[in-house]
Amino acid sequence: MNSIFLLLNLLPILFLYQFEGALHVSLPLTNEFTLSLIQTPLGSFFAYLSLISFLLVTIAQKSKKLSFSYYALQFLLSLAMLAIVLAGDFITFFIGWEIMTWSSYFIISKSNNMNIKSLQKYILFSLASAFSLIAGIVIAYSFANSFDFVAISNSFESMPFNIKVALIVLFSLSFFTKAGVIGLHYWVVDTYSKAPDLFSSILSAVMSKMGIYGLFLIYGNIIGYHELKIMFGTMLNGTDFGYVLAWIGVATSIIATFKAITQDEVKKLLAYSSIAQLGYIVAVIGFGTSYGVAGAMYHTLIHTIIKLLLFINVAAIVAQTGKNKFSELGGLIYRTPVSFVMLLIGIIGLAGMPPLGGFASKFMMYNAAIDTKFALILIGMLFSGAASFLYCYKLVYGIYLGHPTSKSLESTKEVSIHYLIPQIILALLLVLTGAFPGAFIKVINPILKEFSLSTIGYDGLGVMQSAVGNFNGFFIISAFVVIFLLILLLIWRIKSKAKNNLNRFDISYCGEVPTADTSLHYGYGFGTELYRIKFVNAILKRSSSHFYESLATQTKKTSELFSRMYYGNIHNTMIIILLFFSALFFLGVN
Amino acid sequence: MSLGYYFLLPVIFSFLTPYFKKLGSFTLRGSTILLMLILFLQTLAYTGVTLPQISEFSLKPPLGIAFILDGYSLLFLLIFTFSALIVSFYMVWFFKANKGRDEARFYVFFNMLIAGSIGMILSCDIFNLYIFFEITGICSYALSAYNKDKLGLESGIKYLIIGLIASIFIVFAIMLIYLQIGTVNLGLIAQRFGQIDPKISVLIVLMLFIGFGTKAELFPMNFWAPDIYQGSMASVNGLFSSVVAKAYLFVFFHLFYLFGLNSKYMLFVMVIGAITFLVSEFTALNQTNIKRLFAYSTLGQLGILFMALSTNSSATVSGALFHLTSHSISKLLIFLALGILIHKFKSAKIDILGNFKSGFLTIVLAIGFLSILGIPPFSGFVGKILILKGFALTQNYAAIAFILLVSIVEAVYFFRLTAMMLDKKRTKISVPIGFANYVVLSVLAVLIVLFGVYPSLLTHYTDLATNALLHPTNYLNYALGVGL
Amino acid sequence: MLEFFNSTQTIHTIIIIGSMCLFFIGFYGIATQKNLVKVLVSFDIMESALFLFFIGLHYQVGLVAPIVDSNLKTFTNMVDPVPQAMILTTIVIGLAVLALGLSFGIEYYKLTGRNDISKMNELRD
Amino acid sequence: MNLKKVLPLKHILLSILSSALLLSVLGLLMQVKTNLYKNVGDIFLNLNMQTATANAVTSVVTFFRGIDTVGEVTVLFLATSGIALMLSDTQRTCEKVVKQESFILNVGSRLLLSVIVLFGVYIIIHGHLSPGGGFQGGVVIATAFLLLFLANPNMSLSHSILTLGESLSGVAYVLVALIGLFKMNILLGNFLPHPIGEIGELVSGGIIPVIYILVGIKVGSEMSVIVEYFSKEDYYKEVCDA
Repeated sequence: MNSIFLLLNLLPILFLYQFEGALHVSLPLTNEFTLSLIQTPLGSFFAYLSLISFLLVTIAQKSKKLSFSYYALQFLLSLAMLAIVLAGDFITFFIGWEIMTWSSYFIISKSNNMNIKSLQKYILFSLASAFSLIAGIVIAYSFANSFDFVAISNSFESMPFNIKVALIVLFSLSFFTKAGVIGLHYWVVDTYSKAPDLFSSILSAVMSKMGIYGLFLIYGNIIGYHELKIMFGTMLNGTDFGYVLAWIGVATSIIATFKAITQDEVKKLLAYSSIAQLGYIVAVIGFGTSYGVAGAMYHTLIHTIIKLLLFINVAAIVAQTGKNKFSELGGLIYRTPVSFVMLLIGIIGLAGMPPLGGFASKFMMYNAAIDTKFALILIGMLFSGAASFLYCYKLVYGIYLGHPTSKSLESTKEVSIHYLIPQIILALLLVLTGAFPGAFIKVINPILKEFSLSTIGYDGLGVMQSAVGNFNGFFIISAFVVIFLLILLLIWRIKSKAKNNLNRFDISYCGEVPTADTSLHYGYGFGTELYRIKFVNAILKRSSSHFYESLATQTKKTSELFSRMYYGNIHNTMIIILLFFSALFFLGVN
Repeated sequence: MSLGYYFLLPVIFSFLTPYFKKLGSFTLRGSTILLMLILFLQTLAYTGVTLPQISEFSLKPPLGIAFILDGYSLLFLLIFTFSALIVSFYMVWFFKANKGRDEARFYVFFNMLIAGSIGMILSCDIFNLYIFFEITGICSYALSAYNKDKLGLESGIKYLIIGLIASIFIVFAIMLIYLQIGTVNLGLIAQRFGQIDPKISVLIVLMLFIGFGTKAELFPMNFWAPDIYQGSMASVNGLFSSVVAKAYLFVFFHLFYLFGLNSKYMLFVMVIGAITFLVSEFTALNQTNIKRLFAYSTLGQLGILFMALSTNSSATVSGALFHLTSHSISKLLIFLALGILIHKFKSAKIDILGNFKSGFLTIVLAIGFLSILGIPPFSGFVGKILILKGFALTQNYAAIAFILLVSIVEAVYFFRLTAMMLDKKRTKISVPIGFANYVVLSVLAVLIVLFGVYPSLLTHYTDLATNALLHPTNYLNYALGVGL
Repeated sequence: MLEFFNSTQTIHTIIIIGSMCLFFIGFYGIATQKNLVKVLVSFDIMESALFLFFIGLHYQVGLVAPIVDSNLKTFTNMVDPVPQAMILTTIVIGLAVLALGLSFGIEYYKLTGRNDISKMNELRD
Repeated sequence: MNLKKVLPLKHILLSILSSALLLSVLGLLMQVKTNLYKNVGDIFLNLNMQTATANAVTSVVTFFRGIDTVGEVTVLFLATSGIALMLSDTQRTCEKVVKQESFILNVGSRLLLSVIVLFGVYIIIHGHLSPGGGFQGGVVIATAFLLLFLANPNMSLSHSILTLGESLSGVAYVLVALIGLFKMNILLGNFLPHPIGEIGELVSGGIIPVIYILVGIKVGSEMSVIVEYFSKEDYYKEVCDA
C-alpha cells in the first residue's frame, strides 16, 4: 500500500516538472465558472515544497500499518494543496481549500487520541477560515465580475476604500486562522498534538504554509505591495500596513514562544513553536520590501524542513516508547543516537543558530527589519528568537538528555529506518540551505519579479547580499564544520579518559539517596520558573480559550432559548399562526 | 404524451392497488416501481422538447383547466419523479425488513403524494391547485400516521390540524379571487391582479402567504414541522423534505412572481426566510433526536431558499434552484440512510445511532452532510456559491455575511454527527444493508458528486427554470390560451 | 319593507355579516378549544361560513338556478354555476379531511385516552 | 363560581381579537366592489348549450372543471384508505361479540333500504337533469347503509364488492378521460354523441351522465365504507371496554 502511494505521490512532482512553469489549463465547470491552473513562480515554490514534504512523510509512514482510506485521503490532500497553489482563479483556490479542510479532517479523525471536542475545534476554525475566504471572494467578484486572479487584481484599484479594507480583513482573517496567528490559534495546539503523529508534521509543515501562500497571493499578487503602499501610506522604509502586521506577527511569536516553554507534551511544544515561527513570517510579509518577502519566503522553506524533521523525529520516539510527555521521557541519547543527532540539527535550525539554514532565514528577516528601520519590531523578533532557545533546549533535554524516567525507556532501541531516511534527507537539506543561500535567492528572484519588487543580488550559490553586507553561508558553514570537528576531537579525547557508564543513582542530593521512583528528570518542571517573571506570567495566564468557550456557551444558550419555542404544543402553534395572520392583517391592510 | 398522465396514471394505479395486493407483494412493489419509472422516463423525454408544453382538460384555457409544463416546473418534475423512483426502490427493502405492514395502503398514499405534488406544480388553475394541495395534504397526514403508534398518530393529527388551517386560508383567498376577478385561471389572475382594490389584494396575498407559508414551513408558522418529522418514518421524511416541502415552495414562488408581488414583498419574504434560517439552525444544535435534527436542517435550508428565491435576480434565483435540487438529493440520501440505521437500532436517538459500523453508510452520510454544508466538490457547494455570487452581484453583503455566519452554526451539528460516526471509542455494531439500498444510496451519492464536479448537467435546467420563473410571459400566454 | 330585503345589496350585506360572524366564531373556536373534536368542528364551522359567503355573494335578485327544464329553455338569467361546483368540491374535500381527522383522533384516543390537543406533546424538543 | 375558570383571560383576549378581525374584515368586504370582470361562470352558461346538459352545475362539475372532480374523487378515496388504515380490525385483539338486535328495527330498516337506495340511484342518474348528482346520490345511498348499521350492529358489508365498485368506477372514470384524449385529442373530451336537441332527456349530454354515474358508484361505496368503519368503531369500543 505504502509503495503504491509513494509512487502516486511522485506523479504530481513529475507532472509539475514536466511543465517547467508553462502549465496553463482551464476547465469550464459551468457557464460562469472555469477551473484554471496556472504555474507561477510563487505557486511552484509552494507546490514543490508541499509535494516533497508529502513524499518524505509517506516514506516515514512505511513503518506504520495504515489503511487504504488514510493514504487515499492523504493523496487527495496533496492534490488539494496542489490545486490551491496552482490555482489561477478563486473558485479553484476555494475548492482546493475546502477539500484540504475536509480530507485533513477525516485523516485527523483516524487518530486514537482524538476526541469530538478537538475535532470540532479544528473543523469549525477551518470552516470559519473558509467562509471568511468565500465572503472575500464573492465580494471581490461583485466588482470584478470574474473569479480570475488577474481580473480581480486589475479591478482592485477601482474598488471603494471600505471594500478594499473589508477584502483585506476577510482574506487576512482566513489565512491567519490557517497559519495560527495569536487569537486565532485556538485550534492549532489541540489539533497538532492529537492528530496522528506523522500527520502532525504535514499539518505544521505544509498545511499552515497554505495560509502563508494565501497571504503572499493576496498581498503580493492580487493587491500588490505597491497598492498597499498607496492605500495605507508609508512609514519609515516600509508600509503602515506592514507595521501593523509586523506587530501582530511579533506578538504571536513572543506569546507562543513563552507558551511553548511551559508545555509538557512534546507535540504541544512543537505546535506552539510552529505558531511562533509562523509569527515571524507574518511579521515580515507585509513590509513590502524585497528583503521582507525574501525573508518570509526563506523562513517558510526552513520552517517546513525543520518542522517535518522534528515532527517525524518525535513521531518515531513516540512510536518507539509509547510516551509523548517530557516528564515521561529522557535519557534516550545512548539508546537512539541517530535520532538524537537529527533532533540536534533540527533545533539548531529552529533556534536560528548559525551555521544552518535557520540562521540564514532569520538573518534575512532581521535584515528586512533593519532595512525598513522598524527597530521595535527587530527588538521584538530578537527577543522572541532568544527566548526560543529555551524551548529548543527543553526539546532536546527532555527527550534525549538527563536520565530515563522509567525502566522501559532503558531498553529502547533505535527507531525504524523508515523514520530515519526522511530525517537524514531533511537534515542534509537544512545544511544545504544554510550553505547555499545564494541558490535560494536565485529561486526567489522570479517571485520578487512577480510581485514587481526589486531583485536581490547574489554572488555565486554561497553568498547572498543584504542591507547590512553580504552573507556567505558557505564560508560560515565550512568554518563551523572545522570548529565542530576540532571540538568533537577534544571531547573524544577527554571522554576516553572519563569514567564511562554511570549508574543513574550514582548521585545524592542533600544527603538523600534517590530511590527507583524518584524523578531525576527535570524536563517536567522546565519553564515553571518563568511564571515568576511578571511579564511572562501575564502572557502565560491568559488564553483565548476563555473567549471561544464562552462563545460556545452563548451559542448553546441561544439554541436552548430558540428550542423552547418548539415545545410541541399544536394548540399554541395554531394560535401563533392566527396571531401572525392578525398582526400582518392589521399592519398590511389597514 | 400528455401531461395529464402525471396525475391520471398514479390515480389508476392507486385505484387498482387492492387488486395488485391480491396478486402478491411482488406485483404491488413492482407496479409502483414501474409507475415511477414511467413517470421519470416521461419527464426525461420532456427535457428534449420545446417548452412550455400544455395539455388541456375538456376545454382550452383560459376557460378550462390545463397542465402547463415550463422550465420552472420541469426542474421540479425531474426532482419529484426521481425522488419517487428512488424511494419506491427503497421501500422494497423496507417492506422486506418490516413484515406485516399494510403495504398496499402505503403505496396508495405514496403514489398519490407524488401525483398531488406534481399536480400542484403543473396546474394552471388555482382551484385545481388547491385540490392537488389537499391530495398531497391527505397523503402526508396518512403517511405520517402510518405507523399507528402514539408518535405517528400524534404527528398525523398535528399535521392535519395545520393542513386545515392552511386550507381554510387558501380557500378564502381563492373565493376572494373569484369574487374579484371572476376566474380561477392563473393567467387571468396574473393579468388582472394589479387592477383590483389594493386592500383586497393585500388580503388575498396575506391569506395565500399564510396558507402556503404554513405548509412551506416558514418561521413563525413552522413550530409543527419538527414534530411531524419526528413522528414519521425516515423514508416518509425523505419525501417530505425533498418533494412535499419543495412543492409548496414551488407554488409559493410561482404565485409570487406570477402575480407580480416581487417588488412589493421581496424584503418581507427575505427577512422571513432569514429568520427561519437563523432560528432553525440554532435550534438544531440542541437536538437529541436525529429525525428532529434533520427536520430543523430542512427548515434552515428552506430559509436560505426563501431568501434567495425572493431576490428577483436571475443569478441568485438560479443558484437557489441549484441549491434546492442538491438539497433534495442530499436530504433524501440522508433520510434513507438513517432509515436503515433506525430500523437496526429501533431508536432515533443520536447517541445510540452513532454506534453503527458500516464504511459504506459512513461515506454516503458524510457525502450528504458535506453537500448540505456546501463544501466542494459536492453539489451543495455549487448551489451555495451561486447564491452567494448572486447576492454579491446585487451588492447584498448583509445577506452573504448572514448566510455564512449561520452556516458555521450549521457546521457545528453536522460535524458533531460526523465525528460521532468516526469516533473509534464507541462500541460498534455492524448494520446489514440490503442490496437494493446499496444501489439506491450509491446512485444518490454519485449524483451529488457528479453535480458537484460537473454542474453544467444541472445548470442547464436551473437556467431554464430561472428564466421561466422570472419572466413568465410564455407561461402566461399558454395559460391565457394565446397563440395556441 | 320587503322590497328593501329583496334587493341584492341587502342580501349580500346580510350574507357577508352572517357568514363572517360564523367564520370568526370558528376562528375563536380553533384558537380556544383544545378538544380535538371541537377543533375539527370549529374548522367545519369556518368552512361552512366560507361556503355560505361564496354561494351567497353569487346570488342576485332575479336569477334562478342554472338548470333548464320545460319552462326554461335557455341559459340566461341564471346564477353562476362555477361557485356551486367549486363549493361542491370543497365540501367533499372538507368531509374527507374531517373524517380522516376523526379516525386519527379515535385511534389516538384508544392508545392514550386523551383527546386534548394541547397535551399531545410527546413530540417536542 | 370562578369566573377565571369559565372564561380565562386568554379566551377573552382571543374573543376580542376575533371580534376586531371580524369588524375589520367586514369593513373591508362591505366597501369593496365585486364583479369587476365577467365571471367565467357566465361564459360557461353560454357554452353550456353545447354540452346538451340541462343542469349547468353538473356540466361544470363533470366537464368544464372535470379534472377537479377526478381529484375530488381521489381525495375521498384517499380519506377512505386512511380511515381503513386507521380503523381496520386486522390488529384488534378483542373478539367480536354478537350484540342483541331488534327485530322490528332490522326489518324496518331493510324495507327502507331499498327505497333509500332507489332514491339515491334516481338522484345519480338524473344528475345532469335536475339538482343533485353523483356526490349527493352517493351520500344518500351511504345513509341507507348507515340506517342499517344503526338498526343492526352485527351487520357487515361485503368489502370485496365495495372495493370492486370503488376501484372499477374510479378506473372507468379515468379511462373515460383517457378515451377523450385519444378520440378528441383533449383529456376528458366529450366523445359520446351529445346532440343539442336532446337536452332535457335522460340520455343526453354525452359522457356527463356516464361520469356522474361512475362518481355516484364510487362515492356511494366509499361513503358506505366510511360509515361502516365509524359505526363499527363504537361497537368495538363497547366490547373492548367491557
